[in-house]
Amino acid sequence: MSEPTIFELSKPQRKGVRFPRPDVPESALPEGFLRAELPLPEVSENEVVRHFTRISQFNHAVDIGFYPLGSCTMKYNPKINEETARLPGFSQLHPLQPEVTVQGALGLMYETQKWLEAISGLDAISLQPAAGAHGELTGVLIIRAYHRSRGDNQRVKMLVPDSAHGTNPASSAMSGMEMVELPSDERGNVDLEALKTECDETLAGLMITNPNTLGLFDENIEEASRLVHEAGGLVYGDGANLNALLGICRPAENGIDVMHFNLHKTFSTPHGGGGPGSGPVGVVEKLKPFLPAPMVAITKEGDQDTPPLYGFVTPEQTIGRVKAFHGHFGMVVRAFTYMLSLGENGLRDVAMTAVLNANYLQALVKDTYHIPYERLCMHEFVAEGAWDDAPEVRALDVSKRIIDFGFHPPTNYFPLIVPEALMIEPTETETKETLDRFAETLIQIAKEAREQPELLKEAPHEAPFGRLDEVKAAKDLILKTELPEDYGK
Amino acid sequence: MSEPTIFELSKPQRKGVRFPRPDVPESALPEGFLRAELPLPEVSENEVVRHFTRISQFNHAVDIGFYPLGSCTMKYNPKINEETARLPGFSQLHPLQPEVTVQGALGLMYETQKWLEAISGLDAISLQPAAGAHGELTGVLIIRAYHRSRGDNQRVKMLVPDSAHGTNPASSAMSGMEMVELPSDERGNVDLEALKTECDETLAGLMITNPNTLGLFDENIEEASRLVHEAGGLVYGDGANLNALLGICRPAENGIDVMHFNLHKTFSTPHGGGGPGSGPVGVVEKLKPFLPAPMVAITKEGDQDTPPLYGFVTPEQTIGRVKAFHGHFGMVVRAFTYMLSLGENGLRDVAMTAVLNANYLQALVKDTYHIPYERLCMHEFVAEGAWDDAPEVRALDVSKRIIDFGFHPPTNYFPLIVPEALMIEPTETETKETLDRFAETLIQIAKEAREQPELLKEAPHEAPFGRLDEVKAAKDLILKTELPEDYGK
Amino acid sequence: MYTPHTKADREAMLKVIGVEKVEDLFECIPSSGLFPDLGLPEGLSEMEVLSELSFISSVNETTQELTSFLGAGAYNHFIPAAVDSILRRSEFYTAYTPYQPEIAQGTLQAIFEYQSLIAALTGMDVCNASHYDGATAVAEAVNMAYHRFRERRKRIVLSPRLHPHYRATVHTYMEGMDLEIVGEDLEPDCGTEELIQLIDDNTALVMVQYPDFFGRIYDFTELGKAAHEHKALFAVHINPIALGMLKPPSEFDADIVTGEGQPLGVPLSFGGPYLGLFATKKEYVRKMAGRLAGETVDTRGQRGYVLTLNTREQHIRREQATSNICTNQGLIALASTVYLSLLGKNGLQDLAELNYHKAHYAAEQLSTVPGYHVNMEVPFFNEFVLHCPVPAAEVNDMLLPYDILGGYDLSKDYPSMTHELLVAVTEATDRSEIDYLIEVLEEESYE
Amino acid sequence: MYTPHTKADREAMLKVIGVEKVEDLFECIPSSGLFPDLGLPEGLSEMEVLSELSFISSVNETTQELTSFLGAGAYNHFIPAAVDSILRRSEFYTAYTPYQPEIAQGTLQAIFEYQSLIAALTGMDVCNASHYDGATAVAEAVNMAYHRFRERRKRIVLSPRLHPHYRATVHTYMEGMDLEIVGEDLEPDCGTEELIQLIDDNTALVMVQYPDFFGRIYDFTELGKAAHEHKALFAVHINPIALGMLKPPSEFDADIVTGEGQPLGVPLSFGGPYLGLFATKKEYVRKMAGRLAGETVDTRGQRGYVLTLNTREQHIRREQATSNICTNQGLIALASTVYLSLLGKNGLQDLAELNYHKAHYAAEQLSTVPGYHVNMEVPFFNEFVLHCPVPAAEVNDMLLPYDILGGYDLSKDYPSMTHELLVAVTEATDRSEIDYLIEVLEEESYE
Ligand SMILES: Cc1ncc(COP(=O)(O)O)c(C=O)c1O
Ligand SMILES: Cc1ncc(COP(=O)(O)O)c(C=O)c1O
Repeated sequence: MSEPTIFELSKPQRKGVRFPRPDVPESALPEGFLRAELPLPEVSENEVVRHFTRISQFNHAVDIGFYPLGSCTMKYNPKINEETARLPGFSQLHPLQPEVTVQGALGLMYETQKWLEAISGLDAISLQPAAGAHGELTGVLIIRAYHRSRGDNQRVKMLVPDSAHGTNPASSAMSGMEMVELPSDERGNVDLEALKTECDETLAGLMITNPNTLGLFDENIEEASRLVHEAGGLVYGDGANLNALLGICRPAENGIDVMHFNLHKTFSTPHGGGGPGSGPVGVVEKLKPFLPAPMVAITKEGDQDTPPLYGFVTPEQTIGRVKAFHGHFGMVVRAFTYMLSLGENGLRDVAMTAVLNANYLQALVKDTYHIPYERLCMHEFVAEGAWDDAPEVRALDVSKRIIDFGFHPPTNYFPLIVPEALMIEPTETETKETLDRFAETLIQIAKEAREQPELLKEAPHEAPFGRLDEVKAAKDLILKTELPEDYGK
Repeated sequence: MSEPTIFELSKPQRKGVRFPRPDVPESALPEGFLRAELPLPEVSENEVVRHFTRISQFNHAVDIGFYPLGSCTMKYNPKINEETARLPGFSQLHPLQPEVTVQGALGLMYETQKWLEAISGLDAISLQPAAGAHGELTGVLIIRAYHRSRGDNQRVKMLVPDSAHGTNPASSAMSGMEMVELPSDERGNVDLEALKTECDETLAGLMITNPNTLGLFDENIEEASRLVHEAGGLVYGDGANLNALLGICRPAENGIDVMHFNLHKTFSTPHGGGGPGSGPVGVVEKLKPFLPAPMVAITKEGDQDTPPLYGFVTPEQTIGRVKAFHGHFGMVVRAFTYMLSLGENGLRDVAMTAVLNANYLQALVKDTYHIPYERLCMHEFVAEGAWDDAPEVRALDVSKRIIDFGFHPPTNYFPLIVPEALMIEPTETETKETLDRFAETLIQIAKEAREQPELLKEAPHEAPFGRLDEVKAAKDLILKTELPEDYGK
Repeated sequence: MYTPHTKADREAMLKVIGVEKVEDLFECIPSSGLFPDLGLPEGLSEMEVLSELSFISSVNETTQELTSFLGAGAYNHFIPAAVDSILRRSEFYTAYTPYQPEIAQGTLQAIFEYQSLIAALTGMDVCNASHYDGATAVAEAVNMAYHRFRERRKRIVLSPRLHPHYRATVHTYMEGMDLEIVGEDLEPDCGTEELIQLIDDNTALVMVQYPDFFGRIYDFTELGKAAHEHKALFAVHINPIALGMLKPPSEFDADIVTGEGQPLGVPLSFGGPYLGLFATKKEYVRKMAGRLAGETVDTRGQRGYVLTLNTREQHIRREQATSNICTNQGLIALASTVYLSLLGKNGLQDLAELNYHKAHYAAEQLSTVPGYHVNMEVPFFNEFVLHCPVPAAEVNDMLLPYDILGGYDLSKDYPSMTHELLVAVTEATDRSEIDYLIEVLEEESYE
Repeated sequence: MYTPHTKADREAMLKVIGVEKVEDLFECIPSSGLFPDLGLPEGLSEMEVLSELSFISSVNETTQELTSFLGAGAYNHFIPAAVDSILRRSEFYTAYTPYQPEIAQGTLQAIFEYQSLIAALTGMDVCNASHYDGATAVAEAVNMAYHRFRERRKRIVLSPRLHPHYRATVHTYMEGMDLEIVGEDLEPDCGTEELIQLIDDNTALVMVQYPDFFGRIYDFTELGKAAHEHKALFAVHINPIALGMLKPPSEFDADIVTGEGQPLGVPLSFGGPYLGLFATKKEYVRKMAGRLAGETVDTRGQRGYVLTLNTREQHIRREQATSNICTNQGLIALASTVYLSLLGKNGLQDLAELNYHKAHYAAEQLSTVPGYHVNMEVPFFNEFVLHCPVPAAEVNDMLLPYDILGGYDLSKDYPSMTHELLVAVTEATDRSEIDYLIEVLEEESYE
C-alpha cells in the first residue's frame, strides 16, 4: 500500500512543468548570492499527478463517508462554494488593489459582516482572523485593550472552564493574560459558585463555549454573564459550536461580548486536511473601536442611482493587525455562498437538524455507552468509550474499530473532563440511515469489547494502514526525507 | 466493498439540487400529456457526491498507474487541457450562434485542421466524426461516394487485413460495402500476393492500419498502396496507431488517401471511461469534395489589419452530415492545447519515446513471452500469454494476475491472428522505472504460471473485486435496477 | 514535453534493445519521407498555452454574455456544480472502456445506473451505454430497424419535424442501403394522420420527435398503433428534460426511444461532445447496438457489473455486426447520471415545469408585439415557432447589435418557413431577458 | 437545503428521542430570545446563487484584466493546472487534521513531503505543517524566540525592511509581553551594520527579510554572526521563489526561517488564504509551534506517518503552550507541495531567473524614462523601488485609467518615501506589458 515519497520518485533531469525562455534580454545574475545546489525532486507531471492521486485515496473524508468528529462540524461542503471561490473575479484580485477596482469583493465582505451580525446579535464583525484560535487571540486582545483603555490595567485574569478546548487557555496565555480554570458543575454547566469567587477587580473576562464541549447548552450562561459583567469583566464566546444555535438564539442576547465564528465549521467551508479555516470575530458596540484593522465599511453611502462605496477603515483604538492583508477572503466567499443558499430559514433548519441528529444518535446509543452528563444535547454529545467489564479496552480502541466499518471515529479524549471521551457530532447533513448504521456499529463494538476485545485492540483491520507507532515517530523524529549528499547538485 | 445503487439510496421527498420558483406567471399544464409517475431516485447532494466518489475509487485509471492497454494509447492526459476546454469562451457557446460571434472557436478548428494536415500530409480535414469508428464510416462513405461520382458503381469490395480491429470490417459493412479479409504474411505485413488477386474492377479500396495491430510498421505499405491505386482503388488508413509516426513519416506519403485520427489516443484527450472520443478524417486533394458537411474554412481572407473571417462551408459533393452540429468541439480544444504545447519537436519526441518504450519493454520480456512476429516494433507489441508447459494458464489469467501488482492489464485476445494475445502499449509518458517494474512483474507471472498456476487462475487477489461472473450476467440479463411497482408515484 | 526520460535512461534502454540511437528503431520505414519537416511551430510552455487559449476563447461571445434564445437541439441549462466535481475525478475520466471489470466497477456501476435512469425516464426496458449524439442515435435506430427486418423492409417514415440534422445523418448513414425514406417532404405543419398514411407493409420504422423540432407536444398513441398494425417499429426521439413532466414514450408503445442527452448536465460547448440516448424494449435488446452493463456477482459474492452481450458488437461479430460503435460517450453519460441523481424526481419535475412556464410567458408576451405571432393552440414545451413580420434572418440581424440571439432561423431547413424563428426558453433565461427581447422588438417595430 | 430528512424520518427520530417536536429539543435555552427573527432573506437555489456571485465577482477588475505591477508580499505567478486538479480531490479538501493516521495517510504523507520540500528549499533541518501566513509566521518566530529565552530577553531587532504588515502583526501578537521592539525606525535605506549596532545581550531575536520588502538582496552572514555573538536567535523571512536561485538562509546560519508561501501555486484571492512557512534548526524543534508529521511504521511493517511531538501543542499543554495554533493552512500547504513537485529543481530555478530577468528589464527601461529612477546598485530579485518625479500616489492615479496598477505606494508605510513606488515583475508580466507601462509613463511625462 505505501507509496514512495516525491523525493524517491525523482531522477536528475526529469522535468515537470516548464516556463518560457525570457522574452527580455538577460541580466547578469548577482554573483556571490547564487545557491550551489537546489535539492528539490525532479519528476514528470504524470508521476506527480499519480503520486498525489494515489495517496489521496488513503484518506477518509466527508465525501467518502460519515465523519462524526466532535467539535469539528464535518458537514457536507457544497460544491457550488468551490466554484464561486474560484471565479476569476475573486481569485485573481491582488489584496492591495485600489478600492475602486474591488468594489465587488469589498461589498461581499461587508455583506458577510452583516449576516454574521444578524446571526450572532453582535454589533460589528472583523473578518481578519485566519482560524478559530486566531479569533480567540484577537478576541482576548480586544478584551485586554478595552480594560487598558479604561485604565483597568490590573484586569489580567481570564477564567476558562475545565471543559474548554486547548486553544482557549493557550490563547489567553499568548495574550499575556493569567488563566484560571473553572470547574464544571454536575450538569456540565460552568460552576457558578466557583465563578463567583473569582469575580474580583482583577477579572478580565470569562471564555465560555456555548453549547459547551459536552454538547450541552450552558444553562448558567445568562447568570454567568451577569456575574462577570457585574464584576467589570467581559464574556468571550468560543463560537466553535454555533452550528447548534443558528436562528435558534443569538449569543449576544445571552451576554456574550466577543465571539469568534468558525467559517470552516458552521458555514461549510472545507477543512482542507487541517485548514485553511477562517475565524471572524464579532463584538458588542463598546468593543468596536478595538477591532483589528482593517475592516470593511461603507465609506460613501449610495443612493437610488449609485451603489454605496465600500472601503477599508481602521477602528480608532484598534488592537492592530493580526495578519497581513485582510483575512481569508477565499473562505469568506465560500461562507457567503453558503449563507445566501440557506437564507434565514435554511440556517435555522441547519441548527434544528444538527440538534435532532445528535439527540437521535445519543438516544440510540445511551444504553450502551455511558453518557456522563445525560441531558438533551445540542449538536453533539460525549460518551465514554470504556466499560468496567472490558478492562483492556479504551476509547482509542473503540475508535480504531469504528474505522473498520467505513466511518471516521469521533473525537477522542476531549473534553478532558470526561474519561475516555468519545465526542460525537453527526452534523445536519447526515441521513437517518447513516445514523442508524453508525449506532448499530457502536452497539456491536460494545459487544465485541467484552467478547472479542482483541478485535478492538488490533483494529483497524480494513484500513489501508494498521496502527502506526507513535512512540517510534517521537523517538526517531524523522521529520523530512533525508537526502543523499549530492542530491540537487 | 460493493456500493448500493443510486436507486437504493433514495427515499421519497429527499432532495438534491433545487430550482427557483417561476419568476413568471404560471401557465396551465397540458392536460392529458402529463406523466403519472417519475420513478427517479430522491437523494441528497451529500449522498450523491459520496456515492460517485466512492465508486470512482473502484477504478484503475491513468492517474492511478500504468495502463498499457494495447491499441488504446493510454498516455497521460495533461491537466491544462481540462482547463482550456472549460474556459467559458469555449464551453458556453451554442453551436448555432452566428459565425461572427464565434470567430475564436472557428479559428481554433481551422488551425486544428491545419495541424492535422501537416502531421499526416493529407490535404483536408473534417473534424466532424465523434470517434475512430465514426471516422472509419465517414472515410468509407467518402470512398464509396468518390467511386460513384465517377460512375464506378461496381466498386464495392473493401479489403481488410485479418489483423484489423473489429471496427474496420464493421464500418465497411455499415456503409454497404462488401468486406473481403486479407491474410497477413509471416512478417506480419499485409500479404501482397493475396492482395494482388483481389485487385480487380470491383475493388473499392483497402483499409489498412499502420503501424498495424501487431505494433509493426507494414513494410509493404507503399507497394500495397501502389497496387490498390493501380487497380483503381483507394487506401483507407486507420490512424489509431498514429502515435508511432508523429513527425516520423507522413501517412499520405505512404499512399494513404483517407485516414481518421483518434484525438483520444494520439492527442491526449482523456478516454472518459469509454468516451467521448473524437475521430477527425483527413483526405487527399481529390477526395476533398466528398468530406462531410460542414467544414471550417476561411470565408474572407484577412490582411495586416484584420484577421481572416472563418465560417462553415459545405463541400460540393459532400457525403452529408455524420452527426448533428460540427464535431466534438470540447475534445478538439483539448487536442489543440496539446499540439500547441508540444510543437513540431515535441510531437516527434512523442513518437520516438513511444517507440523506444515499446521496444525496451519488448526486449525485456521477449525471452519469457513468445513474440510471434518478432521485429523491432513501433509503439506497441503483441506477446502470447500462454506456454506449452503451463497448459491451464491462458492470457486472461496472466492479465488478471497483473492486476495484483497495481497495473492495468494489456489488451487481451486482439489482434485475432495471435493466439492468447497480450497487446502491450506503454506510451511515451511512462518512466523507465515503471517499464522495469512491469517487465519484472511479467517475468514473475510467467514463473508463477508454471509453479503456482492457481495464483493466476484465481487472480486478482488484491483488487476491490474478484473475477466477475460473465456467464451469469448474460444469462440473467439484469440491465437496470428493478424498481418496486410504486416507485416514483 | 510530457516524456520523462533522462539522457541516461535513454542510453540504458537503447543498449537493452541493442540499437545505437532512437532513430535506428525506424529503419523499416521507407527512408524517403522519414523525419519530415512539418513546418509547425515550436512547443509552448503551459503558461503560454493558457494565455493563447484564453485569448482565443475571449474572441468568442458566450451565451452568458449574450441573451440567447437559441435551442434547436442544444439547450442552455443550469449545471449543478457537483456534476463537474465528479467528472473531474480522474478515476473516471482517465480510465477507458471497462474491459477489466475487477478494476472498473466505478465505471461499470455508473453505466448500470445510467441505463437504469434513462430506462426509468423513458419508460423503456433497456438502454445502452450511449451513442455519440442525438443524430447518430436516430441513425442507429433506423439501422436497427432495417436489420430487424433482415434488410427486407426498405421504407422508413420520418416526421418532417424530426431535427433536420438528424434526418440528414440518417441519409448519410444509410446511403449504401437503398432505403426509401419518406415523410420529410410533408408540410412542416402536417398532422400525424399524414404520417400514418405513409406507413405500409414495407415500412421498417416510423420515427417522430417528442416534443418535436418546433417544441410541440403531440399524442402519438394512434401513430404507434398504426406502425404496429403494419408490424413496423415505432421510434420516438425525446428531450429528456421534457420527460420530467410529460408522459414517457412507452405510453405510445414506442419500440425504440432515442434522445439528445445534452440537456442533462452537459455544457453547450459549441456542439459537442453530447450524448446519444438509446432505449428499447427487452425483446429487441439483442438487436440494439452499443455497450451494455449487466449485473452479476464476483468470486467473493459481491454484487458487481460487467459489459454483457458482447457478441452483438463489432469486436466479436466484425462485419456481421449491425453497428461499428466502439468508443462511446462514457463520461458524458456519467454527467447525465450525476445530474439526474442530483435533481431526482422532484427536481426534474420542477425543472420541466419551470421551462414550460417561462417559455409560455415568453410566447404570450411575444404575441403581444405587433406583427409577431405564436400559435398557442398546439401544446409546446420550452420552444416554439415565432412568426415574424419580416424574414427571420432580418429579425436576427436586427437583434444581434442588442446582444440578443433571437432564435434559430427555420428557413435554413424549411424553405417555406421564411418568417419563422424557433425560440427556446429555459430556466436559465431570466424573465428580465424575455422582457428585454420584447422591449427591443417593440422599439424596432416593423409595423 | 443540504439537510436530508423526510417528514417521516423526522417523526421517527423524534419518537426515539421521546419529544414531540424538534423545537422541544431547545427547551433548556432561555426562552426570551428563542427563534428570533434574524431579518435575513430567504435562501436561493444554486442557480440563483451562482448568478448572484458571478455578478458580484464581475464588478471587480482582476489582475488578468489589468496590467498589474503590484507585489509587496503577494505575487501574481502562473499556477500549473495540475495543482488545482489535486486540490479539488475531495479526499484532501473534505478531510480534517489527520487525527486518525490509519485513514489519513494521504494528508500525512503530503505534510511530510511539504516539510521535506520547505526544509530542502530553505536549507533548514525541520519545518512545521504551516502557519496562517507570512505575517503570523513572523509573529510566531518572535514568540518562539521570546519563549526560547524563558521570557527573559526582551529586545527584538526587526529590520525596517521587514514587511510592514508583518511588523504590525508582531506588535499585536506581542502586545501583552512588554517587549522592546527596535530597528523599525531606522532609515528605510539603512545597512545591516545599523541593525548590528542594536543587538545586545538582552536581544532574543534579530529578524530580516530576504529579499527584503524592497526586493533587495543582502548578504546576512555578518548579521547572523553578530546575533549569535550575543546568543540571540537570528531569523530570516524569505520569498520561496527567490530561493530558486539565491543562497538559502541556512548559509547565513539562520536559526529560524519564515516565509510567505503564496507564490508557490496559491491564487492571489484578495489576500488569503495564504501560507506561513516556518522552519528551524533541529535543536529548536521542541520550541517550534505548529503541527509536525514524522515518519514511522504501522503494525504491518508499512512505512507511514503520524502527527508527532504533540506535547508541544495547545490541546495537551493548554495554557503552557507557546502558541495556540490549531487549524492551520493544510490545503494551501498541499498546493505548495504539488507546485514544488511539478516545478522541481530546474523549474524553480528557471522561474526564479525568469522573474529576475524580467524585473531587471523593467527596472532598466523605467530608468530611461525622464524623471524616474531605479537604484541598480544593490542587487534585487523581482521587485524594486521606483523613484518617481511626483508623489507615487499621483503616478498610480494617473496610470489607473490606462488599466495599469503601477505598484505599491511606499509612503503608506514609510512616510519619508513620498515619491517611491514598489514595482513587482514576475513571469506573468509580459514584456509587452512592461513596454506599455513605459510608453504611458513617457507620454504622461512630468518633466
Ligand atoms: C471548541 C473549539 N474551540 C476552538 C477551536 C480552535 O479552532 P481552530 O482550529 O479553527 O483554530 C476548536 C477546534 O477544533 C474547537 O473545537
Ligand atoms: C486499431 C483501432 N481501430 C479503430 C478503433 C476504433 O476507434 P474508436 O474506439 O475511437 O471508435 C480502435 C479502438 O480501440 C482501434 O484500436
